[in-house]
Amino acid sequence: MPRWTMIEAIRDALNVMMARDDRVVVFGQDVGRFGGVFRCTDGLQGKYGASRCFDTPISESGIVGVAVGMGAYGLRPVAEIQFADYMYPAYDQIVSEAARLRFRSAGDFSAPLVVRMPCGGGIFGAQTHSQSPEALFTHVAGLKTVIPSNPHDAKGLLIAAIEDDDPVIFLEPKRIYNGPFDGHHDRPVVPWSTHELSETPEGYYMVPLGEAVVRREGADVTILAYGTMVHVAEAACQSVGIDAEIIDLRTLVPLDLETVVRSVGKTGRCVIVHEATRTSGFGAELAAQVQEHCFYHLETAIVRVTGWDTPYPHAQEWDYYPGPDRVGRALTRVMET
Amino acid sequence: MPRWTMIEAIRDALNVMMARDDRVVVFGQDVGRFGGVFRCTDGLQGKYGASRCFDTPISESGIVGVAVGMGAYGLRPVAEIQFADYMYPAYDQIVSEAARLRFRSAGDFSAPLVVRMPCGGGIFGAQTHSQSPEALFTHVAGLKTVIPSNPHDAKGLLIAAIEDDDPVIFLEPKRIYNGPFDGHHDRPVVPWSTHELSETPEGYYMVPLGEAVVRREGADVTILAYGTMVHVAEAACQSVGIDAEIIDLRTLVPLDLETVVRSVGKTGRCVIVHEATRTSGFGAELAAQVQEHCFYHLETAIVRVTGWDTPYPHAQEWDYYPGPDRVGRALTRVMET
Amino acid sequence: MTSSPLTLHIPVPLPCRDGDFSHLHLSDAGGVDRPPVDVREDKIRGFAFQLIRVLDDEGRAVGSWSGTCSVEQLRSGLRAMLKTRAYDVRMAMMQRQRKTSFYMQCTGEEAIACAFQAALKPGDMNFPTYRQQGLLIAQDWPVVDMMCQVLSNERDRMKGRQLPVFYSAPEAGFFSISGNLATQYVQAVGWAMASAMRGDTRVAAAWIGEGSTAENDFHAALVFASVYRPPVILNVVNNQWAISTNQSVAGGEWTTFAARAHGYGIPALRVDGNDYLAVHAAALWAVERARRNLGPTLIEWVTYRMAPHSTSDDPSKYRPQGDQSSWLLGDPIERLKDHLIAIGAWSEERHIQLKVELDEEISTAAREAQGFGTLMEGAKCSPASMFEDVYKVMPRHLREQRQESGF
Amino acid sequence: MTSSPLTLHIPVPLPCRDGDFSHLHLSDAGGVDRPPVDVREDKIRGFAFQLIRVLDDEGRAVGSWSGTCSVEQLRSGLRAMLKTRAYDVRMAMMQRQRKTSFYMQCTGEEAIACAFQAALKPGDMNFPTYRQQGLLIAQDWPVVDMMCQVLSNERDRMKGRQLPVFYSAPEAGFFSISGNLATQYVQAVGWAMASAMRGDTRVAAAWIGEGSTAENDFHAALVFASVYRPPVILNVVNNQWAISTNQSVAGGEWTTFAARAHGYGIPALRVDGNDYLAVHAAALWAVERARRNLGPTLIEWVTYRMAPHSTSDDPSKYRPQGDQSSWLLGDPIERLKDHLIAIGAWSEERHIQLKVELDEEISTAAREAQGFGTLMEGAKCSPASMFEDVYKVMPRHLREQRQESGF
Ligand SMILES: Cc1ncc(C[n+]2csc(CCOP(=O)(O)OP(=O)(O)O)c2C)c(N)n1
Ligand SMILES: Cc1ncc(C[n+]2csc(CCOP(=O)(O)OP(=O)(O)O)c2C)c(N)n1
Ligand SMILES: [Mg+2]
Ligand SMILES: [Mg+2]
Repeated sequence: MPRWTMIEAIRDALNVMMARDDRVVVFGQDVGRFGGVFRCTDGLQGKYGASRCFDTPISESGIVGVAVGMGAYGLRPVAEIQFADYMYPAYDQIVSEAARLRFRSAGDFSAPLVVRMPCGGGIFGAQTHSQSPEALFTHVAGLKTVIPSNPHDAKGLLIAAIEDDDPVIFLEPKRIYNGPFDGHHDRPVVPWSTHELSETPEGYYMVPLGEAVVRREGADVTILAYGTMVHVAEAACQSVGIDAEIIDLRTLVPLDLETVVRSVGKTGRCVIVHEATRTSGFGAELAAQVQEHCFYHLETAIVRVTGWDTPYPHAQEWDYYPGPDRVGRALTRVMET
Repeated sequence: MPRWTMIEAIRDALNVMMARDDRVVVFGQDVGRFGGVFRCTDGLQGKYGASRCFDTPISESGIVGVAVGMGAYGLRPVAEIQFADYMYPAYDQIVSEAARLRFRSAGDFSAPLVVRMPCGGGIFGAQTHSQSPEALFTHVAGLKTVIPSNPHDAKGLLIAAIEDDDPVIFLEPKRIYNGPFDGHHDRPVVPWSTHELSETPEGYYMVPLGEAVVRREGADVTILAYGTMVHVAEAACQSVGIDAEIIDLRTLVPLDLETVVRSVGKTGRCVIVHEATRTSGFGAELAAQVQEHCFYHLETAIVRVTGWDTPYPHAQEWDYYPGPDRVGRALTRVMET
Repeated sequence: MTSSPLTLHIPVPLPCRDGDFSHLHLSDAGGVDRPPVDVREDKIRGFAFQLIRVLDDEGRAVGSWSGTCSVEQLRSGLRAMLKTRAYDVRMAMMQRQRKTSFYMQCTGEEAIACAFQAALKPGDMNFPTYRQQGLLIAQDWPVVDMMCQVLSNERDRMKGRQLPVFYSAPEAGFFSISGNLATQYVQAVGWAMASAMRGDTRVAAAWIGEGSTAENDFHAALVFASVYRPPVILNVVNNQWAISTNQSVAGGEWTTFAARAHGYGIPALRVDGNDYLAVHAAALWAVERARRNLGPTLIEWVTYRMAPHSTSDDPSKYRPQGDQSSWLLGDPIERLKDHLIAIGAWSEERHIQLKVELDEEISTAAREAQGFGTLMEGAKCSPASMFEDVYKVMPRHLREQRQESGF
Repeated sequence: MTSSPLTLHIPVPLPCRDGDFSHLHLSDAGGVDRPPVDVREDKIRGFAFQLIRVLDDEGRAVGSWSGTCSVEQLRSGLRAMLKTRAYDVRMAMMQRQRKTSFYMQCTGEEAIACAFQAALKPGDMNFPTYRQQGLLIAQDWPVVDMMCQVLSNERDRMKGRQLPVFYSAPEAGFFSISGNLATQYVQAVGWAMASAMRGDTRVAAAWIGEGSTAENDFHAALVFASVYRPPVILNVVNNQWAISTNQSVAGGEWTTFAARAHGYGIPALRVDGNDYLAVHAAALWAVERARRNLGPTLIEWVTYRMAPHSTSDDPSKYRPQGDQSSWLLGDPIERLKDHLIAIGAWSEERHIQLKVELDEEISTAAREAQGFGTLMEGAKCSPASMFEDVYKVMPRHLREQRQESGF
């Protein structure tokens, strides 16, 4: 099996689906001729032609707006928002239109589209190239929200997202595009080729939406994480030597509650990690559901380790980032109570 | 003291502040000549002139965008979004600009603006005139989010919001504009004049942002609510005869955690009520914080009573609405465990 | 350079200005020539400041835009407009009788949707606002079906979910209406792009009110239409009012809405929207351009909103006295009727007879529709259906919530 | 009406088209007359398809737009442009040396910001993008201060929060830069509205790149400027590229960006942005209009992005061969230099000497700035400061988070 970076895996998912289904079209800012600022669409225009993969004007609302129209026509648009931080102009088309079209028309029309967007910090991108807006999507009925943590899942989940008949928000943690970054920003960069989850089957396969996976089995505490934070959680477990069970949620909505409840039922402790600001982040929803379903199993309060409730700063990036130290401290604290 | 409806109280807050401070300007769709579709700005253009209170083009992003510019200039803009459901086009200006201007410019510039918007259902407004998007604001660092439940607070909070130096989202539950609606839609309409909280002091006064209030003292269970749901919670307590303590949060961010924790510490039980869809609603944040701070006081899991995770329907409005029956059932259930 | 104090310009409703109608940029009937459909955009920029009209004051059809309709087509256009008006009257009455929550009429604007629809082919797709019921009625779409939607009853194909008048009818080329203004405008462009990408022959029509052209999606639509030249007709219905604000608050004080297209290199027409013949001719022209892969056309239809904005509205609170009475382009139904009479193809008697017939048809339909329930009483869609169609397949959390709801 | 299959038009970079530059709508120097500032918009619509130029190929200043600058002003303009370029070169180098994360140059576009600033008065407010460093440098704003921002060091007045080049300088009439494109455009309109509402005399200048005119806020800005006629200059810097996409992807294939203004009844100029004299004259004209309460003006500045988009970019991946070399409007610095030499007010020797002087000045400043730290090493703002300025007064939850952070 080839070993791929996340960028290569994403590109291959698009390639596989464009070859299988001529209704799949790919577009966004700089994605056509140039192949995307992160190179995720490199070569697709050359291979499938400019009306299957093309550059768009700098208008996120336009990008998603035309995608809704194309979806209603019967195509399978895969739109790229250059950075998740720039999705706000498209938020109305996502929330008021894509998410509700099937419901409001009682199934007459639907918008089977995928909106891909790089998210998260760790690249000195400051407030406008670092955000993790997943909670702004999970609150919206009608959307599915997906966030992979490795090349294998990225390809399989993206294929599943494109095949899905509902609008899917596909968040790509840009800090792990090129390697399984675990938050130790002061250590040498590790490439994906060294990680087993860069092994990516050729051709078509799916990682179904709505299924979490246990990345590390453990008995003491459950860590709920997704995206880059899965690797940070692994690094934290290693350094504090606590036998944590790490769940990679992969899909936030619909949530794989069974896997979560089973694990917390076993460990009795729960730490939630995400990079987004804390207040009303997706960690709040996880905490609410875990306490609801595991109340009598919990030994101690659920703890959230998150980005602070501030914009993402530039020079203080690593002070903002919920890295392995902070996660480790939380684990220790949770084990002490 | 005059007894006012919520509309009159809001109008008077604007009137008081426009008279006190000539930097206060009021604008939005249909707010000038006509006085607003809910009449909240009626008479202000006549009194203060068309460059203090005026109609805008139908562009929510423009409304908030020019408000940010006016705020940076030194004015105190109070913008109206006709329905909260229509705030999405303005979301980028709210989140990326108003909320972060002070931070990103290290205090060089700020956007002291108030964005008023009627929210909530109960008027057969269907999916586009019924939404409660508060959680989409509470997740955003730099914003304050306020939602009054009665004329007295509406006036005092709006004055505080206008005086505040940060951007404030001011949500107005439209179903209680004209009376303290408690969710019993099948009973005769009750006007505000019958309710003590319609007593609204004349002239200038403030209800400080960030302070919750105990609406009803009780020993058995704490109900956290805001806006219309405060009245629904009262009705529910009455009908099931449970001695609940009802907290009207009034400001969601910054949250008055002390009042919440004090109450749950006393009752050991907590029910959260809001009209917004459940997943990632503000109830999730409340649940997360309550379990974090009151873990050892909780006798049972925190329960959320909310709108369903669907768009707000038209004909089935009362089946969607978290009315006194549903709240009552939750109270009973929580008391049984 | 002086430095006297600046002042802010605040527009006032235009018709107030001493009977000055120059902002209407009127033209005589027949005064604007019909260019070939492959004309270059820069050759017809002047069209944005003129008004294509076919019917003159004597009810004659004049000029190069005339002659696109047979007498039979004109009579069926008249019928569609009359039926639309009868439908509106009836539905507004049912709202007053509290059989539903809300209604929106298109009184005075019937020619636009009815004649436009006549220029389309099956398979073409409209992306309408809430004031294009004429698109359905002109196709003889069953009014009982429309009424059931308005009444949110058990036969409502939208399952009671949508506000009244927010129809959806894919088979009739009528896209689901959104309550959020302007969002559908750019979707129409996307649909048209898809049609072109697939080598299809179908065209799309986007609809928007002049007030809503201020919204973001109007711009996004024009940008994408400008760049990719898809087969779309960009309709702007300028009925002078947007709830309480005059078109001057949308920018109409300084130029026309047709002129918006110029900044995008998109050809624009400006048409008397109360002239059925002009509407039909202009629509045909733009549809042919689209179908021949010549790209998008923007059309400003100049008309007047005779009714209140909706049943929740009271125009006497904001419309200047005499605004409506000084309106210059008349009533589209009267004008087509006069023309048909002038050419000897119609009579006052037949007109009255047709109205009676249509009122009867609408009444029968209304009785039938009410038999399936109204919003306030009788049958409606089950509450459990509220959990359906949020996703194609209901996920676990919605199944659990449905269970929790007890429905 | 034929029904052959439709196809979608996908634009390709324009300069590729067989050396066809017709889309540049060039005009001869002096070929466009200067109208009075109170001219009606409809009288100058043609200006959107011409190009205001003062400097001819021999370096002479010709036509009615010439003569707005004294020789002294021109020399200081040349100095500002040279200093801007020297600054850019140095900062890009510092980024390559990993002293910061990122940098953006304005190479080739210096005339626009430098000459525009010279047309403003103290108190006026620019709402810039990331490519208007010239606005600061032309005012002799301390480059050490700018460098400290780029280096995110302890003297960075933005406290290390912003990406490099996202300056803010209220005292210099320079609004805080946002990373979100176009958002500031409508804010400038709001600021100008406020100025007019207060009877002030200050004007605002909005800045945007041609690619970003596709964004929503561009439209919102024009709509509000159209309706309320505030004192704002709406600048569109058309440097032909938006990261990897040519201006054709923003709609520039079919019309000019100046023409966008027509649909809003806003007068527009189209100006050779590489001609310092033309920029100054056009800016003065628009600023005077604004100051005299005559309302907004949109100006398209035609220029060329000679540098990569940013230090993260590699134009060889997308720019067609010969694109840059076939650019017709030259280098603004060379052109002003040639003019000054032609009128006997400058020489090659003085030019070289000035460049050396400025390089030296920039080097000294760079050393000083680095003394306060760089992003990767040395002093920087305390992490605790991250919790400040989120709100005016730090609320409880942020105080607690700061405590939790241990900073
Ligand atoms: C995004 C959004 N903002 C505001 C509204 C409220 N609203 C409904 S109709 C309307 C006026 C629209 O006027 P116009 O576009 O001229 O259409 P007309 O009603 O005249 O047909 C407004 C402001 C809305 N539905 N959506
Ligand atoms: C809302 C938003 N979308 C996308 C981007 C990413 N982006 C940054 S610069 C740029 C190109 C802008 O081009 P143009 O407006 O022509 O300005 P120029 O860089 O040429 O000066 C893009 C797409 C962004 N910063 N903000
Ligand atoms: Mg209108
Ligand atoms: Mg550019």
